[in-house]
Amino acid sequence: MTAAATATETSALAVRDLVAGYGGIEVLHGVSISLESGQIVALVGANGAGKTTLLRTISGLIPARSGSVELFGKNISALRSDRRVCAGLAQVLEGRQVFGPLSVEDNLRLGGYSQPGSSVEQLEAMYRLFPILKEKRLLPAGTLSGGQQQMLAIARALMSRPKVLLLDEPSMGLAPLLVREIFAVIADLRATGIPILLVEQNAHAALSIADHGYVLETGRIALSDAAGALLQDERVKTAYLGL
Amino acid sequence: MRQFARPSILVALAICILLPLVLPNNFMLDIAIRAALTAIAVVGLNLLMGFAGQVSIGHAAFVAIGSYGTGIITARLNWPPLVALAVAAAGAALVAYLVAKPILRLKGHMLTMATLGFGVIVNIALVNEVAWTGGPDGMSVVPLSIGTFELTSIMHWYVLAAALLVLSMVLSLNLYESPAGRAMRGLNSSEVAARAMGVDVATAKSRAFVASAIFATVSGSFSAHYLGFISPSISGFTHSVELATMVVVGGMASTFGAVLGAILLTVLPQLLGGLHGYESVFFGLILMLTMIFLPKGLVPSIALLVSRRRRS
Amino acid sequence: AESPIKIGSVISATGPASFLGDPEQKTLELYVEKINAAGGVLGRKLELVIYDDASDANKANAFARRLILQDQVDALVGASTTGSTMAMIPQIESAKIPFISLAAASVIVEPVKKWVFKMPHSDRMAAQKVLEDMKKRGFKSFALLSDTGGFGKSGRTETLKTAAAMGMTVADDQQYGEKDTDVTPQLTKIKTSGAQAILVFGTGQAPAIIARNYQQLAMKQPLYTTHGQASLEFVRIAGAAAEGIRMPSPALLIASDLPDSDKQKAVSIAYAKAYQDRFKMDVSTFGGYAHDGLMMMVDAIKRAGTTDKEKVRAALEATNGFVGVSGIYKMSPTDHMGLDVSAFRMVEVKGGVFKEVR
Amino acid sequence: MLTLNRVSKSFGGVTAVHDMSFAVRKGAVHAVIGPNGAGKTTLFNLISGVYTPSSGEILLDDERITGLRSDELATRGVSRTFQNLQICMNMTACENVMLGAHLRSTRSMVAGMLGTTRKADILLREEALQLMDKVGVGAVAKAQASQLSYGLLKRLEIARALASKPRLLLLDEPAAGLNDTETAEVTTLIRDIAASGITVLLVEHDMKMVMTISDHIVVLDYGKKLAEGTAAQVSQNPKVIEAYLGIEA
Amino acid sequence: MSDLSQFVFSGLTTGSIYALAALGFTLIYNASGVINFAQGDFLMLGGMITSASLAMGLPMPVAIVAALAITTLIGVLLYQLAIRPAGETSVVSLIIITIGASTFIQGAVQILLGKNQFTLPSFSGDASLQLLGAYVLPQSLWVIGVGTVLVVACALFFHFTLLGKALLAVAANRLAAQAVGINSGRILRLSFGLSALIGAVAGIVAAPITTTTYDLGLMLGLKGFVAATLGGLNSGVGAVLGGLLVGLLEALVAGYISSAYKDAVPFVLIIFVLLVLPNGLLGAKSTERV
Ligand SMILES: Nc1ncnc2c1ncn2[C@@H]1O[C@H](COP(=O)(O)OP(=O)(O)OP(=O)(O)O)[C@@H](O)[C@H]1O
Ligand SMILES: Nc1ncnc2c1ncn2[C@@H]1O[C@H](COP(=O)(O)OP(=O)(O)OP(=O)(O)O)[C@@H](O)[C@H]1O
Ligand SMILES: [Mg+2]
Ligand SMILES: [Mg+2]
Repeated sequence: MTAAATATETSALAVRDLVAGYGGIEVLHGVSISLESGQIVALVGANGAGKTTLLRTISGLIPARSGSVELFGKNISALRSDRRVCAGLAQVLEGRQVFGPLSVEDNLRLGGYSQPGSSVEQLEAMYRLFPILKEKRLLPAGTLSGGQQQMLAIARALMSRPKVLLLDEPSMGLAPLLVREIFAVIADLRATGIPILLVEQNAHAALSIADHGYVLETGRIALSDAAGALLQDERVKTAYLGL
Repeated sequence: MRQFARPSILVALAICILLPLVLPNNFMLDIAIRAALTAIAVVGLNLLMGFAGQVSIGHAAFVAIGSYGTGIITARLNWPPLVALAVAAAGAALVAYLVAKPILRLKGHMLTMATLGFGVIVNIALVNEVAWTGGPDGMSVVPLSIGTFELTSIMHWYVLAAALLVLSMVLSLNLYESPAGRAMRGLNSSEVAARAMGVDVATAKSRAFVASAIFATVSGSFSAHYLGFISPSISGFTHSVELATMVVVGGMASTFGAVLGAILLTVLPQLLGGLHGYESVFFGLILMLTMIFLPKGLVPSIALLVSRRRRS
Repeated sequence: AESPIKIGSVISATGPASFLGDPEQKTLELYVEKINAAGGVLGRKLELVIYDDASDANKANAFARRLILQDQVDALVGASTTGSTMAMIPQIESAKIPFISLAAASVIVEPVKKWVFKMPHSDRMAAQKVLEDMKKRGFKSFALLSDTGGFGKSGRTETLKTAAAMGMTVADDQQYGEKDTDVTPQLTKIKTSGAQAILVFGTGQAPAIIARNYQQLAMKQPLYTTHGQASLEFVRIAGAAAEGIRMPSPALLIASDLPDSDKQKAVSIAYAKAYQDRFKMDVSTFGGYAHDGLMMMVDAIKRAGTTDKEKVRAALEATNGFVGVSGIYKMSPTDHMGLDVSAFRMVEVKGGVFKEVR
Repeated sequence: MLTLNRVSKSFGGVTAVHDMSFAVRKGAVHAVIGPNGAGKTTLFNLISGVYTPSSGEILLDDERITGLRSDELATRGVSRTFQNLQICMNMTACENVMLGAHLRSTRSMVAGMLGTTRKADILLREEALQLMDKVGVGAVAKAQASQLSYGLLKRLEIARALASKPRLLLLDEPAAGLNDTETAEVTTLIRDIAASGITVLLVEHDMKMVMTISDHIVVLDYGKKLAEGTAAQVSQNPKVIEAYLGIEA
Repeated sequence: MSDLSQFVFSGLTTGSIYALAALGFTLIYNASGVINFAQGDFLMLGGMITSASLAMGLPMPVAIVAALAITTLIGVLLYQLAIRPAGETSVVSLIIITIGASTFIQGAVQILLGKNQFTLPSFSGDASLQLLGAYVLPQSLWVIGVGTVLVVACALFFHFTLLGKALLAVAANRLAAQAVGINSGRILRLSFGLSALIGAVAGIVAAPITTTTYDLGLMLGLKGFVAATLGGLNSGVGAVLGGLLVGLLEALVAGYISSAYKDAVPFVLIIFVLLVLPNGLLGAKSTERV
């Protein structure tokens, strides 16, 4: 374990010994990760490893059975998900999860639900980022194509001007051009100091942009290292990079 | 599930056989018969609601078609009861088939609303066609006779009802694990997927509808003979809702659940019978508590709890 | 002490017919208590076993079995509606238990069923009483407005028959649902139908609404209802609209106005007082039927000197001159109701109370 | 084997697919690529009968199949997976795959009730398990579908589509949600499928996969055909690079 | 002619009552997808509590406020004590809970307030007005007026406020709603409270016409459900159209066709309407894509 694995007082997000699951099934068996300001941390793992579960537990959508989540040194384990969003934690959900019957614009405005008021400029910013959304802004989000919905999901999360961003497979279903664009946006966000926890199946791209990386295997952190080092790791190469 | 189904049917059979030995009096047996006859309709409704996911709150109409079919045919035409029953079931199947095609194109609550309408229409017809049905005051029905043998003893009735119930459970359990049953359950969750796999969704739905109508008529016909009297309230909205509630309380798509739901909701009013004015309060409370603590319905929720207990 | 005499009852305490069942249940409970306080019957206490069928005939059927098979009652009084009564009859007949129904329709006792008796005046008698009164006032045609429930349906049939027999024209024949909250369309039709009077045949809450609709439409044809509305609650709900409405009713409603010579006066006043004292609400004729049913059953048991079912039944059938709040009963092997049209008084709402039309 | 003839589909004002014509050769892997919202999924929905074309015709082995329902197409050997997962969440993973074999089983409800389908069902189950092993979800066969992670569901859909033993298989973004190693597995799988004689039509944004297995590629943009050809041809096409691949490709 | 206008006014009045009942359905449906079978009982509670308060000697305005407050509280409690504890479960299970709640509420009212029929004094007297040859009660105008105000308010709420959108979002995707920071519990509580409030208002303005008993909710709930479904379930304006249509059909069928079948004929027509417009009059088409 390297230094980044151990959370410090100043960590933007510190997860300690998180245990969570569904019903009778325990999926996460004590996961600890940390995220520093201005850092991108990539989380990779096979299908069913528990990445989505981890992100959802951090954002409070799934109750943690034990362990803690700290946001900028403040323990938020007891907060409901909406309080966590208010505290600056935003998430792009896996599988898009747009509000199908609502218009694209309403979807975006709801993204800013926790920060009422400032949303107009932010809305314009999102439309600049994804012009297609502006074109479709009055249509029900459910009629968008898969990739367009993914853009909407990302834009919706950004609407709340998050202080920490959790991304669950943001590039899924996006055309290659847009994938690059998304990664550029992620890098830009880091530049503005927003720390990002990135779950990506496109592990190569994720680790290339990330500062630090974790490998999750069946609910446990199997590896934690600088992203560059992980890219060179033989186990990572065979299991996740298809090499 | 299949490995599970066979022994479980044996258990059900054993319970049916042992029950009369432990029940203290004929009244309890009477309740058991009522519950069993109702359960047949609920097992049938479960095919439509639990398997195929098409919620109907007009299903009592088919029970009524069974009851009145038998009642009217035996009384007015003097046909033997079993023939009357067959004719009633065939008639109900035909009605169901004709109604199914247009109605089942509707989805979700729209379908529910259409089935409600169907039920109301049948109810109003039964109330208003006094010459045939005896109107709101109902009509009496001759006792069941098979050949020259007249079923009057309560024990005979018990055997008949239990046998019919077990039979209907076997049919339902078999269907669950068959391609036709899977098709129904599949379209319940995703019609698009089922269609893409070659399921003719409209036909599958209307088959489920017709089958459940037949179960309901059989239940209705035998009940009519057993009770000796029928009134339009069996086709009423409340009764339809009651049947649907039995399915949900027992657990959608669970055959044993359907039976348990029927038993629970038949016995409960009897248990609450002496509460003078407090019946509805307790009935409502019990209904709510059941769904709050066993939200998936009795059987699935309990199965889940047991499996969890076992794992931990 | 000896085991109590068990009286079973199935009452529509809830559901659409609760306006019948509620006073019936209250009356039964009150009088069983009174009788027991006075020493019971044949030296034994009475025990009332009562179930609520929620106005559903199928439930009544189930509870009848329960009363017979489990509670093993000695006699049955009650079943608020004709539907419930009819649902109970097959079982009661085969179990051979004396049974007094509190429901109205003629079918209950026509044809006569060995074990079944009933208290209320038949719908046919109500129709006769009303049509006679119309005739007396010189009306030749009337409009019929009946509900689609049991009471209304069978009342409609009987009224149509009676009208034909009496040579009256039915200018319009409309129906409404028991739970309807607006009957102006039907009344609008009736208004221009040429009918000289209107008869509303129904029970429950709707007739009060009909009275108000009638007033709303500024209708002029005299309005009749039936003994289904013979209660002060009807007058209270219909308010000013009830004024002038006529209906056939048992003596109970006008008890204090009765001449002292009237045999029913004492018993009616006593019942009304007992009921009002206990429950702080107006007495209704429905409760009156329950009173008469219970008292007649007790009377028969006393006369039989036993609870032997056949003997009680025979005593019931031999009832002659039993004075109840609803009439003076005379049963016979061919008549298990024991009342004739004379048991009805024609009353009219005047100044918010019932007055007999003489 | 599949021919599209000037097929169009519009939703209100939007024309999602415009005058589309192309042909798919038997036994080959054809890919359809294009920017988001280009109309690829809509095209699949038209071919598989989820939507009816606004105009144009679709031929399957010279038979006009325009306007047929999905289930009618399934009987003609067309099977597919979905970009927006369409898994039957109320069933187990294995049952989902067995549902895929629906057309090959006795579908009569009476037979089902009488239990005469049991024997055949056991074989079907065996087959399903094998297929699930093949796509890598064998371990979760008994689990309720609602409990599976996204990537597993994605693969489960492939197994289900294969269970119908189709002649034409439509895969909508089969690699979405899979990592590079898993994608490589699926790539091999698709190759095997094609080798077994099943024609594959593929929508995918993972260019590595598309370029390595496609015999033929159609590029869509704004509902129209932008280019068509082999992987090499398409990836060199400047219009394709500009609209879709980006400069670095 | 005056017959026709009488039928129309009669239909509009009952229709407005149905519409008000339906409006509450759409509120809860929009936030949760649940059909609230206790909706009719909210109307009943409004009428019953007001008349019970009047009987206790409270002045009319106080009685009305009390009824509104208590009914709203009951709506909130229904969510808090019965719907919420059931957790993430299927819509049908929740519907069964509302059926249980309805039975419970009726049972409790019957015990606490009795089974008698009650009525409220008309707000503006009982003298009927003559409009277009029809006799119309002033109370009918109250019902129609209140209905109009409420439906406009609902439409504005859903179209122009973020809170209204949040309500829809919770129904569309509970998980995503939570992920964007919507407190779904609060939203659902709000929707139950609001629909109880609307129900109570409706019950109070309608009571002078319909009169009220503890089981009035059964009939009004049923008609409200029919109206709401006919309107498309998710649209307040649709609910109102549905309500008016049902009311008018009933009145016209009773007047012109058959009063015995007046409850059946509208159902036949409504089923035909649904066959032509499977999403109801103003229901949104499904936007699910595959
Ligand atoms: N609703 C659920 N109920 C029960 N088990 C679940 C549920 N959702 C997920 N699981 C199980 O939890 C484990 C972790 O799932 P999770 O979705 O977190 O995986 P993941 O790493 O995100 O996978 P993928 O790459 O496929 O998205 C899996 O084994 C899965 O089967
Ligand atoms: N039902 C519909 N109603 C309105 N517009 C629709 C509908 N279905 C598709 N569209 C529009 O048609 C266009 C094509 O959508 P489609 O889903 O086919 O794109 P795609 O090529 O599959 O994109 P992606 O790669 O993002 O999945 C999109 O702009 C979409 O908004
Ligand atoms: Mg995941
Ligand atoms: Mg697509």
